[in-house]
Amino acid sequence: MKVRINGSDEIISEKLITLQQLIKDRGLSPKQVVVEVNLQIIPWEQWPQITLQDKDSIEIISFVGGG
Amino acid sequence: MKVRINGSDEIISEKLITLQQLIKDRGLSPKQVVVEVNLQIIPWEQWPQITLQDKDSIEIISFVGGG
Amino acid sequence: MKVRINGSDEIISEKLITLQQLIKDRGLSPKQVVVEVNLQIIPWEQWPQITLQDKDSIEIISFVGGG
Amino acid sequence: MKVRINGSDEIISEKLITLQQLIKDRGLSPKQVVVEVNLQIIPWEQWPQITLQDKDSIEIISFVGGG
Amino acid sequence: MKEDSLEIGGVKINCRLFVGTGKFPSHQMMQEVLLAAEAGVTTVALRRVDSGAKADNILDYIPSGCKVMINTSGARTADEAVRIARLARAAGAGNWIKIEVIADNRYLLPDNLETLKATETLVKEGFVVFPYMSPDLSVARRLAECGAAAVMPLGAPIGSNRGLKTKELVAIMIREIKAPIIVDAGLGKPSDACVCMEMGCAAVLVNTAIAVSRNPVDYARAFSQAVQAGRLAYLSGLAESVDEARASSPLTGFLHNED
Amino acid sequence: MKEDSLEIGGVKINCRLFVGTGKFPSHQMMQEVLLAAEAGVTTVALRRVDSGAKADNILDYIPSGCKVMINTSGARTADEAVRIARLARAAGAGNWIKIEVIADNRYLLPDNLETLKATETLVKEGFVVFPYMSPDLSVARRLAECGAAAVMPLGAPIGSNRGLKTKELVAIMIREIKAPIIVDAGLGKPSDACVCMEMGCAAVLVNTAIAVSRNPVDYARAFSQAVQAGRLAYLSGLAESVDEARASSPLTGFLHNED
Amino acid sequence: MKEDSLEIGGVKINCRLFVGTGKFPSHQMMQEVLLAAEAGVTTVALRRVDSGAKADNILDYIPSGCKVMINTSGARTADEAVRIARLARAAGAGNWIKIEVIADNRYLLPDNLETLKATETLVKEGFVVFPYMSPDLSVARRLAECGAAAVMPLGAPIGSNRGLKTKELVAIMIREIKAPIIVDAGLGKPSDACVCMEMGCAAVLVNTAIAVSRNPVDYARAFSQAVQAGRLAYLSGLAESVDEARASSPLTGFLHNED
Amino acid sequence: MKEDSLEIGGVKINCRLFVGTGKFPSHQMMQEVLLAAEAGVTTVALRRVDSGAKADNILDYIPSGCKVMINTSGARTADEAVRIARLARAAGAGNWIKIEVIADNRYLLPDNLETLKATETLVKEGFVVFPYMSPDLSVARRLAECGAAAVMPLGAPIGSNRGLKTKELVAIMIREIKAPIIVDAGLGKPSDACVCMEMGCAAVLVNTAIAVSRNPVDYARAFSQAVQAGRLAYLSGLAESVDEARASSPLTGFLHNED
Repeated sequence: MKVRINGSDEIISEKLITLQQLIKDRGLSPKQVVVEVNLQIIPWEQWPQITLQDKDSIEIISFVGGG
Repeated sequence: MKVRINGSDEIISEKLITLQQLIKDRGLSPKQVVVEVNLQIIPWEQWPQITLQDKDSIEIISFVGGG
Repeated sequence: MKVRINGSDEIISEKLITLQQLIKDRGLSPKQVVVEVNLQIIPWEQWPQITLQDKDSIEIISFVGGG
Repeated sequence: MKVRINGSDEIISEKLITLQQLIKDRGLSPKQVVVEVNLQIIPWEQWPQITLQDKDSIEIISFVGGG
Repeated sequence: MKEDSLEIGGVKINCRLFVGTGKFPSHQMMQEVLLAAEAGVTTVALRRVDSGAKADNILDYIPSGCKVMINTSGARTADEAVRIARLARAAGAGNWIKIEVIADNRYLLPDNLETLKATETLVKEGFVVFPYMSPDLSVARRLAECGAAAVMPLGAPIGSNRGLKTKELVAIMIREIKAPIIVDAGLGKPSDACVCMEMGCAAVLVNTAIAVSRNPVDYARAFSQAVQAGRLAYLSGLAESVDEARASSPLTGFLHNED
Repeated sequence: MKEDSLEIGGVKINCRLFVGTGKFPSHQMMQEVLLAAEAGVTTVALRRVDSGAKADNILDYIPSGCKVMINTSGARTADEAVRIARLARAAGAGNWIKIEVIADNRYLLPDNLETLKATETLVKEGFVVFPYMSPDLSVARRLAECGAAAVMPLGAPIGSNRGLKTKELVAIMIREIKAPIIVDAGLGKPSDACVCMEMGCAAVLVNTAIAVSRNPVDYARAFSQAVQAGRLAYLSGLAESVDEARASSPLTGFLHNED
Repeated sequence: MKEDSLEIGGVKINCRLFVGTGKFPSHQMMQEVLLAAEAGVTTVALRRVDSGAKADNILDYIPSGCKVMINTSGARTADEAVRIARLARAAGAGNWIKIEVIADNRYLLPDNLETLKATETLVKEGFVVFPYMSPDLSVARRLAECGAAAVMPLGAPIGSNRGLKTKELVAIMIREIKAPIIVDAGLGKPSDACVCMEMGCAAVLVNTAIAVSRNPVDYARAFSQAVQAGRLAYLSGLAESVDEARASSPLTGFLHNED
Repeated sequence: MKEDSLEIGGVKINCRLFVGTGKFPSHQMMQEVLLAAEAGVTTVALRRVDSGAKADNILDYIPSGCKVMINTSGARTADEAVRIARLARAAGAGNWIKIEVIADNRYLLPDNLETLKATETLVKEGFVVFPYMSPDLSVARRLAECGAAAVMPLGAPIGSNRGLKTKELVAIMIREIKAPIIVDAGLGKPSDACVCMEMGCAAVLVNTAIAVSRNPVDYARAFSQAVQAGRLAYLSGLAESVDEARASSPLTGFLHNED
């Protein structure tokens, strides 16, 4: 399955993977990031229910210092 | 007949008056002004053919110093 | 007797007058002023001993606001 | 004979040398320089008559660009 | 000066120095600075994150009582700015947004038209919007009319530390616009901030000058004092200047016998 | 900033804002201002008095801990200044003297040569001398060499509130002269004082701007804060400015799929 | 400097001083001024006329070789500006238009958004368009992209004679925009115009400062010389400044025996 | 402008731009520059010469009609300056002397006191004396009183090209001193010279900015035009500036039917 994460394409071997799992695999915590799938913001409560589809475009964002 | 000239209403007694005449009556020369009737610019060659209608809106404009 | 006080001449009727008396007559207190006689500064302790002479030049100065 | 020229000491072998000669030896032309001997300015007409003495202090100056 | 506190979007802000969080060597340093400055408001940005290297969240270092404003830096269009604002709110960062839409890479100057578009949209969505803009009365008036919480003209290019180079235009905005005017970007010295406040700015936003200082904490404190000084002077009424001198001491009739 | 206190003539001065006492509506108001400003030093002048109308002595209103400096205003020559200084000391006002010798009636500009002469004489007589002067490195150097406690160049004509119009020359004096440089005269706004301190002035002396303010006490407090801010910024090291912009927020790789 | 002539809309303009025709006591005086300045371009406005009192046409007083540009003063919206432009062209005044859309009554500042709209429309209709605008890089870029013949940022409010108060923003526009940058409004002294040209402006437009001068003809000539001076300096490359001194005369080894 | 020519020491000077001869790559280039600038006065220095390498005399390259003034650069005291002046006169360079006494090595600032001493001596000896000085009204007044032909305050340190950084003090000197005021040193751009002339300076002296230019001849011509422009503006009376705008075009009653 091919998805676009933060603007770059990635191949995901798993047939079934939830957003929850994806974030966890990357060592990220819900406290720390906000996730957008196909321009839809997904509240972290829903991450377990969301399974990635081929061609999904995902943004994983967090806060940094800025002026 | 009531027409609007340069933004103010005026009563014109004559039944038939051409643009040519109107300008002449005001002591203005074609060289010096440009005339707009109901937002249409009327070249001075056509002034003799244009007769004013009730409710016409006329702008008579000329050049002045400006920065 | 003619003396110069703060730059203007004054006639003093008394034959004998001390600096002490002069200051007192003007309603000034030692705390508040410093006195110069003929360019000599006179400490207030000496005022009672100093008697004015004809042509003495006296400056009576005090403090005021200044930048 | 030891003379001071433009601030530095120089030994001159000749017993008798005129200012005229000194300037000539240095390839300088009267047009171009002004000479001071022991703080006295010497007009070039007098150069032939002036013979250097031991310990004379000589300044040879010319014009340069300046602001 | 209690009674002088600034109120924006229903929030009472006690300090008129806003401090950005960019470029600090550490979250700890940034926190010390915000505390030393008693910053009333701070700004934070968003960025893509790929792995959990840096586990801690910058928001956890913002002192309580320092209001957080998310800036949309990175946005090149109104749409991108709007999208960032929504992400920020969804992430629980609240609804205060500094709109920063930049299309110019050398001077990082804001795009006033896209900024206006983003402001209109976000105000309608209930955000408290602080547009960063190039000083222009006609755009400032539109921003205020469409509900911007404040208008933030630049003093000089971001990070340039050049000071208030747009004084003439900002002064006109202060006089003509009802919304608070907050100078953002370019202020390099406390005296620059003091000048802004003396003119009647509601606040100033400073980041680079403090973050890259040899002593960020002291430099921030200096900015904070200067902002207070400028505000107090503004409220007291500035002394007007004259061409010639006016004696502050008695000059007459002293020691000159001719007098 | 305890360790930063200024020491002049063996006296430790905690506040680098000096405030003159001229032009105040009342001694009480002047006192409130000196307290609000926490002024480290104040100036007082002398004048002939003919009768005891005003019985109270201005010196009684100077807060303890505010060092008094007598200025020689009214003097037109070195001799007159010297004479005033001696009178002041005899009157128990101490030995701190601000030399002000003025020959110009329109701009009240100091006479540098007479000022230098008076300084040489009074230093020899044991006074702590603060010459008010027109900024000139060659004269400033002589003043310092002959023992002036500090050198006090003007920022602009007395009472003009025009600000630091002599920045270039004062900056050179600060760099080249070891004695403390104190800008005196012409400062109208707290930001003017802040700029002086950021440059490295040891202190500033303000009078007219405060005395004629609508709110002298608040305006004095504003000056005091601005002086602290400027000093702290100077000690921290000023941010240097650059021509172009430097991003204070992440601008790259965000929401642009082409990235 | 023949080869340096400015070419706009296919017209070769020999003098980079543009002079407006407003506020002159008479058409004759205006004509003398245009001749003395050798103005490359002049501006004229339109106004309603009710009776033929003043029979002569100002256009008859414009020297041949001085290009006429009609300004849309009086317009408050893009539509009104467009309408005025069309009237002007119909009246035989040509197709050079200065777009002036003003919504602010106190400072007469231009409305950048309406100005941009009018520019887009008039360029499409074949006019040679000179938009008067508030300096803002993002709007200037759009004006240039949509075909403005030049971009004309203000130096200060119209008629204020305050000089180039927008230097920072104008300098950035010159560096970033390909279209000619012409400073319009606010220039009061020839030195102001000289500064603009030294920076790289293509031209400057002056009216009030000259028209209200005690000696309009001489003052115009002075502006003309200053514009030439500034342009020539720009082409020669400006001298860069340094902090310290650099001797222009030999300082060493002269009269000092120790040397 | 014939009637406006400057007369000093009985000599009529037609151009108010004075140009120094230091730092030029060649005498030929210097000559071209003096011709292009139509310089009214030029300066030349003295130096020890040990051998006749460079056989030609710089004086031979000064255009006729350009008055030569010898400067005393290198002098550290009044005595040295006097000695140089006498040498110059003995060498047939005439009796016009620019007194330059410098004790400061970093900023090359003049020593006002030694300069005053040298002026007094040389005036008595019949020289036409032009003292270069640090702007100070009290010293300027003494220089004028003792017979200086003009007073030459610095604009900024020699060779710094920083412009007129001493504007406030120079403006006061112009107003208070009868002798011609000539700004010398520090002017870097033609606009700097234009500002000096607009203020009422009698002339300006420029060297480094021209000599180190990429195009000395054009840059000199630009300075010359700017000096003429500034002078003409001064004679015409400068336009005074106002805070708000004043329309230069008709704004009323046009196209707005409500009018």
